[in-house]
Amino acid sequence: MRKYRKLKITDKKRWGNNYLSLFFEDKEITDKVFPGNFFMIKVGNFYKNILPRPFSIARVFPEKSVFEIFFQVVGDGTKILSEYNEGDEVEILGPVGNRFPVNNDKKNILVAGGRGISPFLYLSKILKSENIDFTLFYGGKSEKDLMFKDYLSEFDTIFITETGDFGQKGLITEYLPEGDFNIMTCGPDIMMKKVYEFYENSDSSVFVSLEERMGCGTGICYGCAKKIITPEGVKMVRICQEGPVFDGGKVVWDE
Amino acid sequence: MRKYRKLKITDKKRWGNNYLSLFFEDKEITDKVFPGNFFMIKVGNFYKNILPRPFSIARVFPEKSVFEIFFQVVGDGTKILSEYNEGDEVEILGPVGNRFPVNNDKKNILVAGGRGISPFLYLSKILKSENIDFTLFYGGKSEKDLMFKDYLSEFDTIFITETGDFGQKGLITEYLPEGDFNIMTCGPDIMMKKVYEFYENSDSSVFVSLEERMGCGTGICYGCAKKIITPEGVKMVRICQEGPVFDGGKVVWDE
Amino acid sequence: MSKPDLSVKFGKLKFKNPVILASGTAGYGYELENYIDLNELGGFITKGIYFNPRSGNPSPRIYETPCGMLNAIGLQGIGVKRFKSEILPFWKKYKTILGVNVAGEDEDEYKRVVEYLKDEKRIDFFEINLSCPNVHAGGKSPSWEPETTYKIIKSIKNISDKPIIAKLSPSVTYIEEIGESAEKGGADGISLVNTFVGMAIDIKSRKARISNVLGGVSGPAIKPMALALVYKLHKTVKIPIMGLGGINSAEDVLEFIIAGASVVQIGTASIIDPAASIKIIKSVEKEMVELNYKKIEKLIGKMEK
Amino acid sequence: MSKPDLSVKFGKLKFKNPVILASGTAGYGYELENYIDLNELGGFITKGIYFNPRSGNPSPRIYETPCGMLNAIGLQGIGVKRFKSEILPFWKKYKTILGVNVAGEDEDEYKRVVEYLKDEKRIDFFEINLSCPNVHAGGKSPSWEPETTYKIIKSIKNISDKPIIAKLSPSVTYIEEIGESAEKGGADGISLVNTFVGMAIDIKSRKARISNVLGGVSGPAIKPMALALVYKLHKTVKIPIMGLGGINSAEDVLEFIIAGASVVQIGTASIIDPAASIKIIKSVEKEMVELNYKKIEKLIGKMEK
Ligand SMILES: Cc1cc2nc3c(=O)[nH]c(=O)nc-3n(C[C@H](O)[C@H](O)[C@H](O)COP(=O)(O)OP(=O)(O)OC[C@H]3O[C@@H](n4cnc5c(N)ncnc54)[C@H](O)[C@@H]3O)c2cc1C
Ligand SMILES: Cc1cc2nc3c(=O)[nH]c(=O)nc-3n(C[C@H](O)[C@H](O)[C@H](O)COP(=O)(O)OP(=O)(O)OC[C@H]3O[C@@H](n4cnc5c(N)ncnc54)[C@H](O)[C@@H]3O)c2cc1C
Ligand SMILES: Cc1cc2nc3c(=O)[nH]c(=O)nc-3n(C[C@H](O)[C@H](O)[C@H](O)COP(=O)(O)O)c2cc1C
Ligand SMILES: Cc1cc2nc3c(=O)[nH]c(=O)nc-3n(C[C@H](O)[C@H](O)[C@H](O)COP(=O)(O)O)c2cc1C
Ligand code: FES
Ligand code: FES
Repeated sequence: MRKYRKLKITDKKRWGNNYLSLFFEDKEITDKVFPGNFFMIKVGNFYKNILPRPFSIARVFPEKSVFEIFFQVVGDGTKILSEYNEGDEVEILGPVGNRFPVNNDKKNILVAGGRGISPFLYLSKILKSENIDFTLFYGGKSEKDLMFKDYLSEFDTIFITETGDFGQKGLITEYLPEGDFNIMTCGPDIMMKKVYEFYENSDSSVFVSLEERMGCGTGICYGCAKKIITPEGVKMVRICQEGPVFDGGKVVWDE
Repeated sequence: MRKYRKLKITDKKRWGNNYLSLFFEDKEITDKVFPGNFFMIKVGNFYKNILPRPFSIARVFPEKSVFEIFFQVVGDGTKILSEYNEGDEVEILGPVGNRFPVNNDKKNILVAGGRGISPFLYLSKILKSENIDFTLFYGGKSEKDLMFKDYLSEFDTIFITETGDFGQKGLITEYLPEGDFNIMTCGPDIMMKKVYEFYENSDSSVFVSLEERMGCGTGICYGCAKKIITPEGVKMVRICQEGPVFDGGKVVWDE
Repeated sequence: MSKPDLSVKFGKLKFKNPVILASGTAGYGYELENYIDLNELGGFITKGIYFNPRSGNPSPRIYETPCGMLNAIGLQGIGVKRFKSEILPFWKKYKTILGVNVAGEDEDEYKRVVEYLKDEKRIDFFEINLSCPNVHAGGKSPSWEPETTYKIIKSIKNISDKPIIAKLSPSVTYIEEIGESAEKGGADGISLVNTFVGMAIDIKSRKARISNVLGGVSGPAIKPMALALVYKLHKTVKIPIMGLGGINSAEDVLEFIIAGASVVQIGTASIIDPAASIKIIKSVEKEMVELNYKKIEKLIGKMEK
Repeated sequence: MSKPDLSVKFGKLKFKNPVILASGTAGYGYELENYIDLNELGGFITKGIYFNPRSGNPSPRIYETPCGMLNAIGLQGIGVKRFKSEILPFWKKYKTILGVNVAGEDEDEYKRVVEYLKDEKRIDFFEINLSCPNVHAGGKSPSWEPETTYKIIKSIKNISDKPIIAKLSPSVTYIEEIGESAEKGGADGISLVNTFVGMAIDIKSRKARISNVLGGVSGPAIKPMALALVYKLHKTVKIPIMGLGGINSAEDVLEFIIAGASVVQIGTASIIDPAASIKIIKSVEKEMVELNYKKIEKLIGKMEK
């Protein structure tokens, strides 16, 4: 049976700007997790912050059975999480959710905005090891919003900042190549929407990772549903169960 | 203004049997605290365990400005408190409440049951240093319910256990001397009641430290009131404000 | 020490233990198959269904509140046809007592749902949801009115042989009056409570935190209120009560039973941890041993002065 | 950045900031003198008083619940005579707006209390407590009935020039109806909410945790419900609202104001920390600066879609 399991934090890293990484060691998870998947994490005790929070898989080091959660402190729950230390235990459920669909026949373009980098960290490693052609576009406000620069330097990564203090200057969408690609994107809704629109009239397919406030992460509460175009029309579809990765063409963007 | 203040735990001691002591350093408190007084301690965050808990002053080491809280783990709040460690900060209000009334003209008899020893730890030291005549009777189920044996060996202490595995065997009330004394007692209601009844028809006065579930500890909520005989008849009187020490003759014992 | 007896008779139903998964907080059942053995449950109540499929409210639908949560799912559901063809077959492999939570825009729709499902052997009882705060304005629901409560239950009662449980709203002045109306209408039992009407506001955007503005509050926060309502209702009606509202521990279960519930349901706790119900069943057993209670049925409504 | 304007007009009353200490959770005032500067408060409401002294309920009177507390003090109070001779003189040294919370066993007693105190200059308004759950059976209080609410307010209204605020129970089906009755009766404002009816049981002794069996639930747990009631009432009545229920932060204060309260009251938070009100006033100011809100009055009821 799948269940919440107490995992020990084996390492912790503070990036600047309220970003942190927590590391855990668990072979069961590293064996099966794939980019796109996420975890539900109980952040505090059962009471004050009652709902578990969803976090994507970030880096994975299969040889050490280590995986990483990378997050930004935005509220109560992430605050509590940021105060845990090496050795502390956290209750984790997962991996849950679907996967980013890699395409072997087309070039894969990964587009990450801000903390949306998480799924593409491991994905880059997988694609490289399987010799699948890809480029990662990674944008943020300024240099301090771009993390993992060393790790990403091994891959074909294009950094873009709005201020231009690191990498290219401007918005990510200004640098995207035209053509027929397999696009995968994760980041603010507005960015993903623009990426989708950029390729809307091309042969490219665009896959986006949606976010919504979650209750269960197991598909039972219908709290995380968003409007998605289905064969039977627009429906409220559960992000945690049918997603979080959706075909951009099926997303009702104006919500 | 009086207020909750964050005090750092300077030391922690685990006695067996779910008893613990926490030590704090604060001259403002050690200068004015007196046996009978207590503190309100916020045990957790504001949420799950919302009400602060009352704890008596235990030992005081004025020369080091150190004071001690001695408690038994009986529920959520004391559980949380027991998990704090040296260096952690706790919010404390006090000292609040009234004092045990020492009598210079009579012999003072202190009667403690179980964790009711707290107020008499410092009181013994004060009485000894002022050369006031007293005896402490300290009873518990068995040896492991009697703490502070070294500290108390300096004073005229009579230990009593129900099992007889330490000190005298039996109930405290079997060992009390008849006569005209100033009695002060703290412990289970049933014990204090028996002590009171033992001296009811003597010239002795008996002072008892009452307990009741508390809300504020500042006298504003009327949550801690108990039936007390007042000049205007039986009234619900606030333990935290008018007590916790009351004349045993004014307590309505059959509540 | 012999095992305590957790079984409870609830009218015609016999639950092997008093812990039922509540409607809307456990999906249709299949979602939980990888998380718990559904056979270990006392019972299971499926997500509320209308006659037709229904998409529910737009997002955001949930928000966290102190010791609780706010939801306005708005009874998204697959409708009776898909329920019959997709969900009921799934349940054939389990023996757990199965309740179907029935919703309706009006009196007639409740009837049509029960009508459509009345001969389904796999269904053990119908729980009539008279209390969803997320559909009508102001959080209003049918069980806010004794008359409506009576009429809806009455109109369904004779359609089916299966027990009819009326699920009531806690956001009312006189729960006794509503409970009596359900009883008079022919209800075989009452589920109490559904969520309390609640709200939260984002002070920056000044918008409600959930799209529906008002939502339903559930979780530990509502437990003392839910318990008081069950206690009051138990003194009033003769039909048995399924008690719920914030239950998250064996202690909570026993409190509801002592207050007068015959069985209990677990809602939010199961959202937060899919295995909560099973953990709770096990610890009820342990707690009973510790307190030397032998038969849970004997505790129903057994408060001391 | 200039200081935001926290002052609020509430009918004839002008509060310098919108934070008032609630009745029964701040004593008579003198108890707090060593903890806060009472002049910094927007207002203060004294513990409920009956005409005669009253001893309240036996112990235990309080219990902790998830994110809240349960109380059944039962309106212990010193009666109007001692209130006049002992409490009002104390308040002469402070300028804070002072409300007196008025209780009564029946309509007549409310009248007698107001009658007795009507000429006291130090009293700025009367808050009529129609909503204490700890006096009548089942947690019932006068504001459970529109008719009773109307009659009591009406009977008091003309006795005194001072504003009359009706304090209502949240444990009702239609708060709109009750609020309108108070308004029709002549209330100058409404305080919402008093505590919710609740309960807790010791599963070992099977006794209620408080002597009165039922009690009132307060604290953060009730906040989402209280907020929804204030929101609904604000859409219904024209008289201003004092909002309360679980307020413990600047964010909570602003939520209530945006939902439609003109001012707020702090209850349980002040029991837990006597300085809570003052801390909250300071952080409301800070929060307003951060959100670029200049005048708190402008936020009243200003929700966005
Ligand atoms: C599938 C999925 C994967 C995610 N992966 C990551 C990740 O790898 N790293 C990371 O930093 N964040 C990730 N998030 C977002 C993360 O879950 C939220 O930031 C977190 O739950 C906020 O919790 P909090 O208690 O700190 O904030 P809260 O106080 O709960 O809220 C603060 C703000 O965050 C918003 N928020 C809260 N929960 C969510 C949510 N589930 N989705 C979107 N916004 C939310 C609130 O509306 C509010 O504006 C992911 C979200 C989803 C749905
Ligand atoms: C003036 C005063 C001084 C005290 N001094 C000490 C002390 O020095 N050391 C010590 O160990 N304990 C002391 N107590 C008792 C202590 O406050 C309680 O044991 C504590 O509050 C229990 O908290 P909890 O969260 O662990 O238990 P809870 O889960 O709140 O309750 C567990 C049990 O303790 C009882 N209880 C809870 N609060 C109180 C209370 N205020 N008074 C009596 N019983 C209560 C409950 O009814 C229950 O049976 C004192 C109490 C008072 C009133
Ligand atoms: C997300 C969510 C969805 C719900 N859906 C339904 C429903 O479809 N039908 C129903 O009768 N109750 C529904 N409820 C109410 C629960 O069944 C239960 O009555 C309520 O949550 C109180 O119990 P709890 O505090 O244990 O959650 C829902 C509750 C939540 C939180
Ligand atoms: C211990 C206690 C005593 C109270 N006494 C009174 C009272 O005398 N009169 C009254 O109108 N409300 C009384 N109340 C209700 C509070 O004023 C307030 O309406 C309620 O607690 C909700 O607010 P809160 O959640 O901020 O505490 C009392 C509440 C508590 C907790
Ligand atoms: S979070 Fe509950 S269904 Fe997705
Ligand atoms: S604890 Fe509040 S008055 Fe004593």
